[in-house]
Amino acid sequence: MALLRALRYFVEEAFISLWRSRLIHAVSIGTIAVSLLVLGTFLTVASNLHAAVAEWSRKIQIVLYLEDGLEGRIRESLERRLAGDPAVAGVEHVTQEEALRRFRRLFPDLQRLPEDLGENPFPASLEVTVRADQDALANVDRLVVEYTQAPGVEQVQYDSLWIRRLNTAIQLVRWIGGFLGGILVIASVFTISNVIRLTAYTRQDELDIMRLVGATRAYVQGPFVVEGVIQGGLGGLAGVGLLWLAFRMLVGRALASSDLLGRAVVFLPIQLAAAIVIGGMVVGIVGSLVSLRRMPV
Amino acid sequence: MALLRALRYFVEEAFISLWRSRLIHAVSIGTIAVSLLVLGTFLTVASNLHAAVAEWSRKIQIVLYLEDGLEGRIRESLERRLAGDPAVAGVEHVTQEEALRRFRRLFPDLQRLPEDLGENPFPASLEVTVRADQDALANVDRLVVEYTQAPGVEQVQYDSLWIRRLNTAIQLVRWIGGFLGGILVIASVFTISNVIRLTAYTRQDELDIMRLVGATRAYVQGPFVVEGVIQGGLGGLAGVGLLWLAFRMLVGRALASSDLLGRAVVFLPIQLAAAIVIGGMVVGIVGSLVSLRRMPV
Amino acid sequence: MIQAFHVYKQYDRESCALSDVTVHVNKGEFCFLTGPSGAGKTTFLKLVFREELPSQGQIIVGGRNVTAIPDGQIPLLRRSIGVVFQDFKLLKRRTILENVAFVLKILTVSSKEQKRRAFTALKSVGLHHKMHAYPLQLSGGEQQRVAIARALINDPMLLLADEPTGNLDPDMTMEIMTLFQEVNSRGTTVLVATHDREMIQRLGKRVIALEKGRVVTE
Amino acid sequence: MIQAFHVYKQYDRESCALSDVTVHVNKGEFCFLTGPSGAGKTTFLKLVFREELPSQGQIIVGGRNVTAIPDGQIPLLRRSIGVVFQDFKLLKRRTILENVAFVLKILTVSSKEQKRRAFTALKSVGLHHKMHAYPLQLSGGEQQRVAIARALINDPMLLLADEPTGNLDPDMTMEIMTLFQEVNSRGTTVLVATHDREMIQRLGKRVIALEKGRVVTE
Ligand SMILES: Nc1ncnc2c1ncn2[C@@H]1O[C@H](COP(=O)(O)OP(=O)(O)OP(=O)(O)O)[C@@H](O)[C@H]1O
Ligand SMILES: Nc1ncnc2c1ncn2[C@@H]1O[C@H](COP(=O)(O)OP(=O)(O)OP(=O)(O)O)[C@@H](O)[C@H]1O
Ligand SMILES: [Mg+2]
Ligand SMILES: [Mg+2]
Repeated sequence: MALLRALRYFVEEAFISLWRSRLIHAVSIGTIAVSLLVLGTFLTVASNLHAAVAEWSRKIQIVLYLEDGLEGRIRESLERRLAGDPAVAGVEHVTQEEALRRFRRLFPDLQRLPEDLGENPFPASLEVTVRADQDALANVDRLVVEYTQAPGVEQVQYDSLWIRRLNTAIQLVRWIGGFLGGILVIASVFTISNVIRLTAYTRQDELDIMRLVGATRAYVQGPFVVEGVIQGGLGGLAGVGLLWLAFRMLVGRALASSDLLGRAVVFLPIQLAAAIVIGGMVVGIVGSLVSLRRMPV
Repeated sequence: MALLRALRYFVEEAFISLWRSRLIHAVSIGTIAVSLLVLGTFLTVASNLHAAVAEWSRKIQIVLYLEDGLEGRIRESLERRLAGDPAVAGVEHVTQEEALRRFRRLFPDLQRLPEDLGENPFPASLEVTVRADQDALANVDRLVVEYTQAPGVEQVQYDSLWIRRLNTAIQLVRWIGGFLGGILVIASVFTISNVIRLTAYTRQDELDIMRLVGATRAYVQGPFVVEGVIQGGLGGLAGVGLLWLAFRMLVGRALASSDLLGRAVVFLPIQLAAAIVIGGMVVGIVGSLVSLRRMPV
Repeated sequence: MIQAFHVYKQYDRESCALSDVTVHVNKGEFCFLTGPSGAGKTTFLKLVFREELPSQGQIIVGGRNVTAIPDGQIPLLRRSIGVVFQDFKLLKRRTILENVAFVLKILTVSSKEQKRRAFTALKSVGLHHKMHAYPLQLSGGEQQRVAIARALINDPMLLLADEPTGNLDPDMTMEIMTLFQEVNSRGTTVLVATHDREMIQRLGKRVIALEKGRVVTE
Repeated sequence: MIQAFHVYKQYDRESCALSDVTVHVNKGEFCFLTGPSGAGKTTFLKLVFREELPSQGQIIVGGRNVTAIPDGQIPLLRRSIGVVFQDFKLLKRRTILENVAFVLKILTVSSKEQKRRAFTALKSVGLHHKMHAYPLQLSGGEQQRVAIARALINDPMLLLADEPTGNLDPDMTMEIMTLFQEVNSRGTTVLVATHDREMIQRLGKRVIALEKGRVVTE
């Protein structure tokens, strides 16, 4: 009963304090929200990039263009040889007609161009998918050299340089993301304990008076801890909410429908979003306890 | 004289206040520093990406692989026709020997492979650079179709899909950067005015007393403005300093020497770094004036 | 109730706020603590409810040695003592009813009971009609009376009042003294620090006089 | 020096802190303002140095109509008035020397001159030996004397003292009154709000008595 009353008092006091200096708390919750928003943005980008890269890696392709009018037998032996290579994940035969169809699908504006030229200009090809593992790039190099001179192969085309550049870019994003992410988690803890310290500081007189009329330390500090939890939680909610809004307005609309990134862009999984909010609350508790640590008796 | 004394008083008081509650101010300067650090990180990434993209755009290439043993006359007429095209920025003839040399340069591990195969497997080619303007991608498509059937051309290779993907990625980085950058500038203003408001709030009694013994509004507020400037400036300096350290430790070491990004990664130009610090100070002034606006007489 | 043995209190090197103070106040007694400004009256009261620790000596309050009780028990000690602070020490952001009720709130008394008793206490000092005002909306004397009401609300075993009538007019002063005597007659030990010679003379109670930190008359 | 015409002050709907107060205090006069707790003494003083504006009526101080002066001139008015606040209003984070010197600092007097005069002012209230202490390290009476020293340091044309001896012993009270009379004889108009009947009788100056916001005797 007494414990319940004390708890009710903590919550009431926390809300009174939040309401009485609502401007300052709005600003502080905003600051926390922005920190968590930035963190959330990176998590979103990172999770999407990670998925996209996984997808793209699965698509590293070498295209073997075949000589015109190649015998089916030779083509089949090529296919068999490729399929037997441990580095190869799959082989697909693209006929001249299929190549033309693809061209028409990709460039609707130029629909009639091939016909104007009078003849199907696209060669048949074998599209080789390389297994997405650590040696993928080395394997691409080896395969290219190996099949450039193979019977029936006119020309080998591959994506190696772009893939290298992309890998560099991804590595860069990971480094920056990790760096900023780490700093921002620290910044959030900083911000909350900062605000609570200042809140306690603005009420130092009151806290002294409470102790002098016989309030226990726990009783004096309780409302601050609850206030920290509420601030952290609201900041986290606001951050995730803003992130979701921004996602819908900017990224979602522009990219969700197109598949230029290789796949649909998705929001943070619900668990991660919840983790941000709960993380905010935990940080609130820790921040308030840290800031109240050195209170005298 | 009187003005000088007042100014000296402002600076003294500001430093006394900074020193008296140095912990709180360290935390607040830290918060500002982190905000500006994040902003600076984005500026660094953006300026580097921008430069890299400019560089890469200049390198959009179409490679026309030539038939083996093609007559020089036909090759030259092809070169002339290409050079006359308004979309073409340049044409370079790569001989079979040159192609082999390049391969050896790019893949030192595979030095001896071509020789093992007994014959130079690489065809001669014409490397066509497309003018880097808005229509670059459309021009690439047109040129590919136009020259696929040209006499003497065996095969046309081009980077279109990767370029599209890259462009999407760049657009994405710009959106996210602009979005986060905007929010973080606001967050910095928020943070500083927040801290100054709280500082003023913790000293409300004092400010009231000063006014009651005859201090003018300007005299009471002066130290806070100076405090804001110092906080903002220190925050900015710390942010830029941290950014520089991080740059040296993470990005600089790993990427400065390699040219996988297409060019060396560079730090913010000195003007932009100075702008961050000065921006911090301006934000400090604005933040302090905003937070002191509603003080009574 | 209060037994102080050879108590010294030194805030800084140069001077001694209290030197070799030995004082006994019996249970149920009503006595005055007097002396010129800076004599050490407030310091002595601070030692009694353990706001400060003596530099030397022992103080026993209600059978507890306050110089040696553990931190966790300090709130219990303070709850059994009502204090009227010289500078009132009211919570600026709470109404005076809440200020007075706060002493009961930390005892987790039900909020209805809190209000009832706080109202009664405010009524006894004539301020029930202002119960929803905040301290800064009151005159100096009114604030002082709120501090008095708060000190009395929980029927303390010991009442320490530091210059409780410095901001009150003579009539109100007598009313408050009558109130203190009533409380005293119900068993509370009362110790009042004051400069008001007229009041001391009129009540004719025991007087402990301090001067420069030493007891000069008992 | 002070001319108040039909002044009303209403903080809230229900009650009137001052009603129809018409008071004249001549230049060079020394007079007391008295009345029970909550009578409106502090409110009247607040109106004189423009901490508050009257709800109705006009107040002329030193020839200036303080109900109508522009915001920018308020500091000038306040600099010509020395005030001893009922709750002292000392800057907690400055030493008492700095507190007293602050009045000169805002006039951009040189810091050497500031120190010299602040020291003299503290000496006149007997606190020069504590000049490097902070207000919270002083006893109540000592803080009150610092507030008095601050009010006097700039030779104000008008001295307003709100219960300036509420925390002082009778001897110190007389010392302070002697100081006020000295200042008065040098041309400063003095208005002291107090409950201390003995002091009023002993000095035999003019008394303005308030009760429930109205002037009852002049
Ligand atoms: N926190 C402190 N730090 C340093 N000195 C202090 C502190 N508190 C009090 N003193 C000094 O101790 C002495 C006694 O102070 P105390 O407050 O006990 O006096 P007092 O008898 O209550 O005086 P008054 O009647 O003026 O209130 C004074 O000289 C005062 O300056
Ligand atoms: N800021 C305020 N808001 C509302 N009411 C106020 C405010 N200040 C004073 N009052 C009320 O106005 C009345 C007069 O107050 P004032 O402080 O002038 O009294 P006083 O004569 O100085 O009394 P004391 O001797 O107790 O100091 C009181 O009833 C008080 O409650
Ligand atoms: Mg005292
Ligand atoms: Mg008053």
